Order: sequence, then C-alpha cells, then structure tokens
Amino acid sequence: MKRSLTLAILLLLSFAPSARAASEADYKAAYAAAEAASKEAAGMRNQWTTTVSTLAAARKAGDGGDFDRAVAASKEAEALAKASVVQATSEKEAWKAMEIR
Amino acid sequence: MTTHTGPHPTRRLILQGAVSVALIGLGNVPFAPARAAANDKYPEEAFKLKNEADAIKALYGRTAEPSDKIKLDAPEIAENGGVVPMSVTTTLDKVSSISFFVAENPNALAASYKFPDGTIPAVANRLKMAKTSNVTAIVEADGKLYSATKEVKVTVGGCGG
Amino acid sequence: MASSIRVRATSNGDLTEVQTLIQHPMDTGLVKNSKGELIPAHYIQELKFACNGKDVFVANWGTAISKDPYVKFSFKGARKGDDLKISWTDNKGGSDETTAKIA
Amino acid sequence: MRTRTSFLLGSLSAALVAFALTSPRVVAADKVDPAADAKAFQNFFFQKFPNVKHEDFVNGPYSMNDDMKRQWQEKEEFPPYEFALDAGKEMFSTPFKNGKTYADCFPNGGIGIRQNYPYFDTKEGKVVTLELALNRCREANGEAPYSYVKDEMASLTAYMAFTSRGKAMDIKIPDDPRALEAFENGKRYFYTRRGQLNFSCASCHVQSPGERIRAEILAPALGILNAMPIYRSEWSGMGTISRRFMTCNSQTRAVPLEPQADEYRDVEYFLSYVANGLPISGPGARP
Repeated sequence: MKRSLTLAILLLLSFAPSARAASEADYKAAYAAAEAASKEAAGMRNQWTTTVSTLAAARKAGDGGDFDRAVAASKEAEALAKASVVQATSEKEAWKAMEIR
Repeated sequence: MTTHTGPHPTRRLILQGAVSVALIGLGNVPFAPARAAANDKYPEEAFKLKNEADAIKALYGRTAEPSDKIKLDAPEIAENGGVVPMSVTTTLDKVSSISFFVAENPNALAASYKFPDGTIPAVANRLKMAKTSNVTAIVEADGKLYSATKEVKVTVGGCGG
Repeated sequence: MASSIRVRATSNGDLTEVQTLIQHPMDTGLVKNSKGELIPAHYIQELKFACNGKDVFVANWGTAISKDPYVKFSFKGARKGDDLKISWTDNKGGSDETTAKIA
Repeated sequence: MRTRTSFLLGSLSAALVAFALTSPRVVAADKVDPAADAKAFQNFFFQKFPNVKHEDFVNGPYSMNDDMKRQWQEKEEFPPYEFALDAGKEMFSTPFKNGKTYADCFPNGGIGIRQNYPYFDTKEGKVVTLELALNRCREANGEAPYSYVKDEMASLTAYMAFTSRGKAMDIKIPDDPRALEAFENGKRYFYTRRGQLNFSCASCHVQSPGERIRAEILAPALGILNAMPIYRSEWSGMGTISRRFMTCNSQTRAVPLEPQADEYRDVEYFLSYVANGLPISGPGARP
C-alpha cells in the first residue's frame, strides 16, 4: 500500500506546473534551428552521420507528440551540426599541420 | 614479391615437407585393415549440438586425449571472424577422420572430414568464428581419438562509425 | 551457368594435391538482412571427391564454414590425367558437380 | 545524447589544442609540387618502416604484421576474388547490344592499362578514374551504368587490375594548372579531419599504420589503392575504390559524398600519384 502511495505522489509531481512541458511550438522552433545548422554543414560537404540520425530522432519524437524529447534531440542535432561547421572552417588551414613534407 | 593466384612457393614447400613426413609414418604399414570410418550418413545430430563435448560424443561416441602428434595451424588473432584459415596435419597412423570444433560458436562442430585409405591425414579449410574461442582438432586414428587445441582471438574491426 | 566449383588438382609422383573453392553463400541462418529479416540457413552439408570409382575424401560441413568455401587435401593412388569427380549437396537440396582432370 | 555532445566537444578542443601546439612551420608560398610531395611521402614510409620492402607496401596491412601476412598467404592459395575475376573477364568480352565491347573504349583494348588510372582529362579539366571511364564506356554504347559500389563494377575493375599485375603505378600530371589544383585538392582531402570522430585519412593511414583498431591492422597510405578492387572478408564480397572511400567516411561518422564526387576523384589521383613506381597488385584480398 505504502509503495503505491509514493508512486502516486511521484506521478503527480511529474505533471506539476513548475516543470513546463515543451510545447509543439518549442519543438518547431528548435527543429528549425537544428535543420538550418544541418543545411549549412551539408553545404560545406562536411555533414556528420550523427547529426542526420539525431535530427531524424527529433522529427520522430516530434511527430509522436513527445515534445520534451523532440526539443532535446533538436538541440543535440543543432550542436552537432554547428560543431561540424566549426570543424570544416578550422580544417581549412589546420590540415597542413599533418601534411608530410 | 608480387602476388599471383598460384600457390605461394614457400607455403607449398612447407606443406610438402609435412606431407612427406606423414608418408613415412604410413609407409611402414603395407596394407591398413579397412577401418571403421565414422558412419557414412551426414551427422545431423552432432552439427546441431551447442556444446563441444556433447558434439564429440555424438560424432565419435567417446572422448579424446591430447596428442602432440597433431599440428593444428590457426592464426593467433583472426583477421576477420568470417574467414579464419585453419589446417591440421598429423603423424598419427591409420587416420580415418579429422574434425574441427569451435567451442564458442553457436554450434561447436564446424567440419568433419573422412579419410579413406590412401588419403593423406591433413586438411586446410576456412572457418567462421563468432568470437574469441578455443579451436580443437580431433583426429580418429586406429579407432582411438586424439585432440589438439589452440586459442584464436576474434573481434570486430573498424573504428565504429 | 559456369560450375560453382573451382578446382586445382596437381599430381607429382604418386601424390595428388587438391584445392577447391566453391561459390556458395553458406548462410548460417543467424544473420539478418538489411530489412531485419533472418536470412534462412543455406549451407553445403556434404562435399565428395571421387577418383577411379572410389571416394578419396568426404567433407561434412556445418554452418561455421566460410562463404565461398575452400578446402585442400592430398591423396595417393592417382596419376596425371585421371578424372576427379567433385560433388556437393546443401541443406536446401541444392547440388552441383564437376569433373576435373588431374594435371 | 548527453555523452555524445561532451565527447564531440572534447575531441574538438583536443584537436584545436593539438593544432595550437604544433609550431607553425615556415612555409614558402605554397607552390604545388607533386613530384616533391611524392618523394617526401614515399621517404616518410620507407624511413618509418625500414625493413618493409618497397614493393610490399602495396599489400596494405599484410606488410605490417606477420600473423596477418600468413593468413593472407593462405587465402592467396585460392583467393576469394577468383569468382569476381572470372565474372569480370567474361563481362569484358561480352559485347554490348550494339556489338561493341569495353575493349573498344580503352587503349590497348583495356588490357594492362590500370596503372595509368586515374588520369587528368584536359578536355574535361577533371580527373577521370577507371570506374568512371567504365561507366562512360557503357553509356556511350547505350548501356545503363553500373552502381559504383556493387559487384559488376568490382568484377570489371578486378579483371582490368589483374591484367596490370606487377606493372608500376604510372600516374601523370600534365602541365595544366587545373591538374595541379586537382592534385592539391586530393591532398587537402586526405589530410582534412572529418566526422564526429574527427579523423582524417592521415590520422589512421599515416600516423598509425601497423597499429590495430580493434581487430584490424591499419594499412599504410603508401600504395593503399594498388590492390584495388579488394575482396573484404568484412563484407564477404568485393569492394571498389568508391565503396572503400564511402565506408571509411562513415567509420569516422562523416556522411559520405556521392560516388565519384570530385573530392573522391581527386584524392584517388593524389594517392595513386604518390604511389608511382609501386606495383599494381589488384584484385586484392583484405580482412
């Protein structure tokens, strides 16, 4: 009996208004930002496979209505895409350091 | 040393050496009595068993004792679990059967070869190995079973992707 | 269709060395294809070599034999020009055979 | 998800730190000098592996490890690429619907010429690889092109490579600024880090050949394409140069480019040119 009581309280807490669940609008915004960064990376022909898979996961979660996960995945995808852009930019010169001369 | 599809010269010499050694062993027995080769039917049961000891019992009906007269040639680290070249040569007499067992494979028995009179007791083949495992060669000679075992390491390749 | 069996049988003196490479998928039945379905087991179970009307070597194989299987052995009692008949059957009833001249 | 971002930021910062540490070398205005590059490239490997015979570098991982070499020699007794070789030979002589064959598209009937590919096509102003030339030959004769990563292309290139076995790689760079640029492009691609793992081709094939990534021994970059196409036990099938480049990309978590993209053609041009003089050993068997 005691266990199910604590479970009930826990369940209640997760819906407590303080932890605001992400809305569809939050997801749409986060996904758009991620997609833009991903396009930029693709434009530099330096896309990462993990960016593509994380973006897909974000979309899947979004379509499924799980906006918390969708926003988290979108942010992750955006970070990955941005990192690949930084990589491509820095490598424009950095490659020479490794060249056999 | 450019590669070519013909057998590799030094490789061939080693094998012929091993074969001639085996021949001497056989030479002194003018005619070997027809030995009870493992029964002729495809040993369906033995190939289905998971465990090595059970498979050996199912195939030969008794256990084997290690022998240093069997040379099991297998890599230390397999370049790929899908193609692991392995071979057995033996100086034992009156050999009627040689089999390969990979203990950690889904089914321990990998291959079993029958040697009628006049066939040299040596065989090379390429096996699949699920993971690092002991590989055991069993030789049935003159009705008795002998074995040799070697560990072969197997892992996947590549950096992950 | 060219035979699935490639064979090299070379004799020197009384000893004949035989090498065979067979084109066969040797599926274990434990592997999934790209769509996630299990590829059914499809492997050669028995491979026979006969010369001058007598079996000289018989191989019984399980699912642990590599794709496009290879085997090498030697035997006595045959001469250059003799015919070596090689035949295999797999667990789906498939089979193939070929005859090669000992070089 | 969380660990992945920290991993990526970690590896990126490490790379940037490494870059900062290497003292910036005084570099004359970068005049592209392929001959000098090739000399330096070959000497790097000859000095790093003094007891590897020069022509053995084309045997990739097998020139780096004896246990692996023995397994390779056993496979070479009756190599798994035999079927691709026979299929390629047959395809090579089977006429197209219009009666022509591949022999009509290539110098010397396509026999013994693999060592001259890829070449720089001054009309097109681009590098033309053997795989590209084969598909162009098919299209010129009204046939559908083959996939660059599937067995048909591998069988054709296997047969053409076999007819050149032992011939020294002989890639030419015409006196044409676009050819020099293609070579430089290929070199840049070879040394550029990519993918979330932040590796370049050089990270594995220049800095750590002979070492293991899990079960596999890394091949030296010198002569790495001389054995193409290869039968890989990993794929239990044939692999063309295109397939190898694309899988290497995805191994470092970089999205592969389309087959025969300019970058791939140029890096093939670079890698083949710096291997000039080393023998063609294709088709090859690899782990």
